[in-house]
Amino acid sequence: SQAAKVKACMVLDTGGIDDHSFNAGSWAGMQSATSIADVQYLPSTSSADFQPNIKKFIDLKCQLIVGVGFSISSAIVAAGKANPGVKFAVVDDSAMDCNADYSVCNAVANVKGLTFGTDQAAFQAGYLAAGYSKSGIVATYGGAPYPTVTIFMDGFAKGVAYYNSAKHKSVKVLGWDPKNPSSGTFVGDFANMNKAGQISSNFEQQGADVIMPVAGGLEAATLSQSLKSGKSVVVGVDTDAVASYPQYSSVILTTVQKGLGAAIKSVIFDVALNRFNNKAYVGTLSNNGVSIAPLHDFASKVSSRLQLDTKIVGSGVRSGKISLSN
Amino acid sequence: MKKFYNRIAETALLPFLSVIMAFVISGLLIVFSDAAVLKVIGSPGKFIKVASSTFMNAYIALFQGAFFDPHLTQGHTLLQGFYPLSETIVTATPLILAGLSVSLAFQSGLFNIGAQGQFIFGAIGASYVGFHYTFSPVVHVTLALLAGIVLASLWGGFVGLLKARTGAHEVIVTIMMNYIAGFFILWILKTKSFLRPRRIDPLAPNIKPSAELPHLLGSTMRLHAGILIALLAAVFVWWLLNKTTIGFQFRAVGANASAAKTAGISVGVTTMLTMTIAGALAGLGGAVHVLGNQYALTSDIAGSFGFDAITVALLGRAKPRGTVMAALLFGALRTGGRTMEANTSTPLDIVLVIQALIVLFIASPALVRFIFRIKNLQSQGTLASKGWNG
Amino acid sequence: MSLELRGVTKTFGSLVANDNINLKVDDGEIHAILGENGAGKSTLMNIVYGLVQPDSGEFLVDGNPVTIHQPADALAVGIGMVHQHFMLIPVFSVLENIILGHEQSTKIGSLESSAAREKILKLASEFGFHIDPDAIVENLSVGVQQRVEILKALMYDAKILILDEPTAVLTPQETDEFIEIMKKLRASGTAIIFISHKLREVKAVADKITVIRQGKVVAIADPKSTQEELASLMVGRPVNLTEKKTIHHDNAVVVKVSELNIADEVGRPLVSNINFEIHKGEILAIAGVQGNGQTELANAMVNLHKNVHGSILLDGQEIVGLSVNKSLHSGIAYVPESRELDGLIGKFSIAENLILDTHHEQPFAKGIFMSNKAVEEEAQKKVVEFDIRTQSIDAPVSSLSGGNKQKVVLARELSRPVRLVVACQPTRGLDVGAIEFVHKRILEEREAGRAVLLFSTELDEVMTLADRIAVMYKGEILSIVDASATREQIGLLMAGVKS
Amino acid sequence: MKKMSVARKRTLRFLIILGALNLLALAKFGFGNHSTLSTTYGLVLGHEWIILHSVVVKSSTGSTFFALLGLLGCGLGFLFFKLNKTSLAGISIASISILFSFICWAATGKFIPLTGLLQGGLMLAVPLIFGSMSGLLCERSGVINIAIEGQLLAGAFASAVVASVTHKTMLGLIIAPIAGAAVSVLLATFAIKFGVDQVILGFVLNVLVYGLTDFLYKRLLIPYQSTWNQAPSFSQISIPILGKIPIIGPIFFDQTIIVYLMYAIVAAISYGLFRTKWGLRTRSVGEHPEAADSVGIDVNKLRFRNVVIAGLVAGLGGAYFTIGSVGSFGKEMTAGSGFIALAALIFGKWTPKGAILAALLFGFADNLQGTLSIIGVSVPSEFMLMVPYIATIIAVSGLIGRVRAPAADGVFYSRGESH
Ligand SMILES: Nc1ncnc2c1ncn2[C@@H]1O[C@H](COP(=O)(O)OP(=O)(O)OP(=O)(O)O)[C@@H](O)[C@H]1O
Ligand SMILES: Nc1ncnc2c1ncn2[C@@H]1O[C@H](COP(=O)(O)OP(=O)(O)OP(=O)(O)O)[C@@H](O)[C@H]1O
Ligand SMILES: [Mg+2]
Ligand SMILES: [Mg+2]
Repeated sequence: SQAAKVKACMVLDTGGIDDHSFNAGSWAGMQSATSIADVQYLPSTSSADFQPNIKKFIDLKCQLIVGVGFSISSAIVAAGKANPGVKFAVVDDSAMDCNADYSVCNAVANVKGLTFGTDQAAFQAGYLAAGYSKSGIVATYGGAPYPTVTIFMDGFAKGVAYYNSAKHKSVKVLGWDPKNPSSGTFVGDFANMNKAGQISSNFEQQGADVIMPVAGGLEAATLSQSLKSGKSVVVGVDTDAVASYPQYSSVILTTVQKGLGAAIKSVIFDVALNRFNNKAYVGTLSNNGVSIAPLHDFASKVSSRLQLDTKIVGSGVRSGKISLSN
Repeated sequence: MKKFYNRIAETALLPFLSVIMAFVISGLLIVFSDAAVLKVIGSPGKFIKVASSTFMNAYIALFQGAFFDPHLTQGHTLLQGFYPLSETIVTATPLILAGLSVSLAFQSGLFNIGAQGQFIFGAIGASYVGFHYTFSPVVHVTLALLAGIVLASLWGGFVGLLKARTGAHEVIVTIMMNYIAGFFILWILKTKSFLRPRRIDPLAPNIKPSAELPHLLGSTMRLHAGILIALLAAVFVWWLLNKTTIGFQFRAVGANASAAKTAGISVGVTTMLTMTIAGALAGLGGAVHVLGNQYALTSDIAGSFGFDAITVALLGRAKPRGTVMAALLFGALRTGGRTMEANTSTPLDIVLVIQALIVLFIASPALVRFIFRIKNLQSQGTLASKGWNG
Repeated sequence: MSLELRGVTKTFGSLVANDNINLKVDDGEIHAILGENGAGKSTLMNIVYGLVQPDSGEFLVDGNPVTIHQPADALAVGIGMVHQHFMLIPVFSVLENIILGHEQSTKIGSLESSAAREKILKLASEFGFHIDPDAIVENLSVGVQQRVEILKALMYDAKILILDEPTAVLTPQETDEFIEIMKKLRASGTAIIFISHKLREVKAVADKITVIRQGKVVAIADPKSTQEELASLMVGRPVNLTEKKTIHHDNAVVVKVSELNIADEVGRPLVSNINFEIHKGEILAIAGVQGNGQTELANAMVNLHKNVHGSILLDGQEIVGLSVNKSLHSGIAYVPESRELDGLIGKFSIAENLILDTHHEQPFAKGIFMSNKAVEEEAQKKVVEFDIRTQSIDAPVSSLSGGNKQKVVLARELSRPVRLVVACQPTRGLDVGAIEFVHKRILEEREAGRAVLLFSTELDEVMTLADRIAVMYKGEILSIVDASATREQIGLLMAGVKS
Repeated sequence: MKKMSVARKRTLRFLIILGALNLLALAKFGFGNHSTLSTTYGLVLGHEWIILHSVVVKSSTGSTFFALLGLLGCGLGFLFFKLNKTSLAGISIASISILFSFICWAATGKFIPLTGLLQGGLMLAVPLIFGSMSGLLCERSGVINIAIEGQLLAGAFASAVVASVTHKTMLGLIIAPIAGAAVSVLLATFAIKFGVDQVILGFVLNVLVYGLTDFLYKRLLIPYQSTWNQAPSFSQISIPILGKIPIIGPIFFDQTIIVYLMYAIVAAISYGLFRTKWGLRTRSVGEHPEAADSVGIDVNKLRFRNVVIAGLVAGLGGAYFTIGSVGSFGKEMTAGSGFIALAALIFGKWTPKGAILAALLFGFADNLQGTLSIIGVSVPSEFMLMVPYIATIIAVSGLIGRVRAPAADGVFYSRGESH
């Protein structure tokens, strides 16, 4: 029989377990490791819950405590320093321990930061979307203007721009302009389906035929709108939308995947096999930490030329030939 | 002496029975939504066993998580067992302050749904002074608290001004202002002055250590001086309402605005002042929350404190002492709910149900009287709000 | 139809409002019920009408027992009632008010009211009313509203009609007309129970008088008894119905009101072109039927009303535009029309109510700190001085009886330095004893050289106290007459007839 | 001038502000607009008959035109004001003109789908209209309803669960009103039978429904999503002929069954409240319960019934969130609509027409905000998101001021205990 299982615990961000985004994705990673780990999570209703939730898990003798979201990072770092015997990881933050004026930041021995260059995959998706669009207009919107949200929108818009310069086209992006990052189209929260559906419909009226919602569960509203109107297709985010919403597979072009699950699973394995390290993990196209999902239903609808080009763009980003920084 | 106990028993009976009923009903909900219980629902013997253990485990965990957990004493001092109690108080602290805000407004005949927004502005003010400036500890804390109070009282006072000048109903205005405050903090956290150096996450820098509220029981417990501030604020509200001319005017306008006006009290000024002080109290809640244990401002800093505060004030019948007690109860439920969820995977959202039921039962002594067939059940006089025409 | 009540008892807590009352009203009889305030008249009638449940007692209609649990039961056996407090919905039209509860619908479910409209017009002309069925009730004068109430009761062929103080808001002329209507109804076989404080009316119309005191029937009196006899039956002791007054002549003008206009929120005029003066030691009474702008004028005197233009000079100083607080402190004592709504804070203690106006001043407060001791001392003093009957100065004011509530208001308002007393309906709803007290206080203020502006709808009160009488009609002062004017003269003015 | 009432002053002040704004618009958006680009207004949305595909106006010309029209509106308003008549028409023209003058400027070189903008406004207003109708029914009967949010949420939850389990949207549509009514039964029982303060009660019921749905959602809907929370949803039905009318058709007659039901309910309530026996009685118990009682109306029974009906209406509105659009339920997905609906009711002064207009105004502001952010107005998105809420505050404090609810709204009635 096997050795005793690792006890791995996760403190969620305020979005909750059903956010169809980083909480859900991270938790899926935890669950995929149940062969070697006992897993458990606690939700947070606000940032005030972070510290007590972490403390609870320390009391419950968790060996690995994973925190989701950048805002839990400092609480995890503090807990890490106070509890050297416990391993910690943070999703979406590099989890550095900084001095008072944030001029010097160091990693903590038992804390691992997991971050994701989602803009790389979104870039690829933007390229694909621009190539797929027949109207020459694509769109993206967010739930609320958080950096973890806008990074998707940014990559997407840059991917479109790259397509334009490469193919001498002028595909437009609605909802986000990398040059003017203070404005953009947002629902205002991650709960208002009605508004999200309406925003999608507004995009369609402006002629957009590819829409990327970066709004957790509100994705469903856009999928539903697309399916009903038949005027657009959707680029999902985080986890393969075809898996989460099989009923909408006919309008899911692809998904900008964030490999949360795999990253977390590997941290759990590291702890189980006693090879945990605090080296920051950055998910990129190169290490498959971020990627675009298979085209599923659209494999036959997207020209093989575009499919190939998209792959080439991916390798360009991977190798650094294509830079996203401007 | 005997009389004294009798009186306590009489006045405590209604709240006690209400709490019991709320727990029983929520317990049934916990039991009948549990997969393990539903599986054995066919065989009565097993069912009773599984159901009762589900019920008991949930509530034992709730209690342990809120007051005293013997597991925590293993290898530590007995005091560590009371860690949950410290957490309960920490959670209750901002609730007390925000609850006082709603209570004070209630006493003056206003329904302040805006504690949420006021809380946010208090947090913003305290955070900014806390991370941006450097002072000696006592001065720094004081200034940070003051900054929060001032911002929030302006935000709250604006509602009073609108009501006094234009008659706009405070319920609508405060609901709208909460949304606006929510978007405002989102925006301000992305401005240069609030971003951490070289970061883009909407997360303000930690406040300087000199602005932190001191811990009361050493570093292992999070109990901080905020509770003293909250209790002081409760005493202040009591004093203000009962011992000062301002409080006299508040209560007069709250009890009968038209008579107050006839006797020469300016209802408009009173309304503005009430909302200003109410704003200050909720803002102090936000400030204490930041300086006490959050240290960094986040966009969800207010959580649901501003809304819970309303339930707290209703349960506390808008009296300072009642508000403190109600906030402690809610703090206990929230804190205990965490352990309940961690130990028994009962979603802690059940706490909301318990809270709602308690308030509901306390507000309707007639029902409790009817259920328990108690004729002379004492009720402390239920709270009455003013309708739209008030 | 005849109605008999047997052994009706009703208690409110420890208060026995009706104590084993027996009453018999015969076919075609006008049966008056007389009793001072709080005697239990309305309670008894509300019981008959099913609005209040008795503790015990039974009803017989034409000798047969009936059960009445709710108004619908009373209506079913043919009992109609005109309530002391209007049971009209202000925002409804006359027609809507009258058909409410008896609606007819068309096949598609909409209201069918043409039959009702016809019947209203027919009934109205029968009794000589002028009523527009589509007028909104809140825009009607109270006299007309009273007619709507009566029409409501007549519409559905009440055989027994209960009239609870129907004449309280009518002018003397309207009252006379009303008495004629009652007689007509009697002639058509309707039994009427008529409640009133006004002894003249009762004597004029009643066939039989039942006197109730403290919930008990104390006498069945003959309408031929004198007013004094009836009054002492009501009160239980001999009463002196007229006050003595000594005429003062002092020329100094205390208040001079000129060209005063008051408008409502949307700018419609409520009160126009008011001019009058009050001298030292003079009582000017403003008479008139309720709702002719008296409330607004009274409010304007202390700047409780917003849209006021014109001038009010108090000892030569303009007070229009001051705050309420400043107005009060410039030397005006203000007794509002409704002591429950505007005069007192029911939840507050007697002591607190006594300092509502001065709570922020020495000795009750230093800065913002209030001194409980000073507040209590003041209360102790005032309770004695004004004979406020209470167990404790800390008792909530709502626990006091009406008369004692009014004493609290008076005690507070007269505790400041006063040059002008504005008293609005100061004895409304009070019993004879309390009325005596209030009148005495008002006359004392006059003796002390203060100007008094008295608003009253009670003609008797006005005639008794005033040195001069101004009659208001539709927002204007029609005329200012001497105290020697006759009831008839004033009555005509109240009805808007300028001689 | 001197003898002006508060309300008239407010009107005048409003006219002056509007005039100034229109002048500003004329200067900034009209003459100050040197762009040579045009703004395109799209008029076609779906499959309606096409008369005019779109209207193209030169941005500066459009802005100038609308600003001038707005000034005309102000003038008209002032004229009526002087004549002591209502200036509402003038004010409306002036307000709408400012808006369009702004849009012409902001959307320079862009496309504004006018029909879609209006249709979207309606769609966002649908739950608000349902909610405010629920509030209307309760408050006209004298029971304050703060629990609209809870009623909507209960309806949304129940319809999603039932439609998921049975795979039948129709069953979801039937259960939603029942769930809303269940909340109402609590409201009615505690308010009418036990005399609990209605503001407190409504608030607490919202907390209760939030708690219950959150709890059950986590306990059942998330773990067993495929059975419990994967509901089918209704699709739009275009009404023959009506749906083809340009502009009007796609806005009003290409909707789901829930929206059509809403039209029916709104019509029934507007008619019923003012034209039927039920309506007369309902209004009477909301204004003066003693009077209603004295003519034999069972006040509390009628109140109880109306509160339950109100629950049915709001519950149905809740279904719009789930089976009316995406199918599945999301935690706290009503996102405060119940409170906005309440505000609309008060803003609309407790009349069906007013409440609907207020709801539409909010919906429109919300959608305009979305549309402007899409075409790229360089205002921080957070401030754009505030627009509908700020608009509500301005409207409530600038336009309507003190409100007058039904006289007995929130007042417990028990025979013989009052007065
Ligand atoms: N609902 C009630 N609860 C408690 N006490 C009541 C109630 N209604 C009446 N009373 C009391 O019962 C007594 C009789 O009141 P009632 O209204 O019958 O007097 P009335 O003779 O009609 O007086 P008035 O001449 O002022 O109309 C009064 O003391 C009154 O305060
Ligand atoms: N609605 C009520 N509820 C409870 N008690 C009441 C109510 N109305 C009156 N009372 C009580 O009934 C008693 C008589 O009240 P009421 O106002 O009728 O007095 P009154 O006989 O008119 O006296 P006064 O001569 O001072 O006016 C008081 O003690 C009062 O507390
Ligand atoms: Mg009395
Ligand atoms: Mg009476």
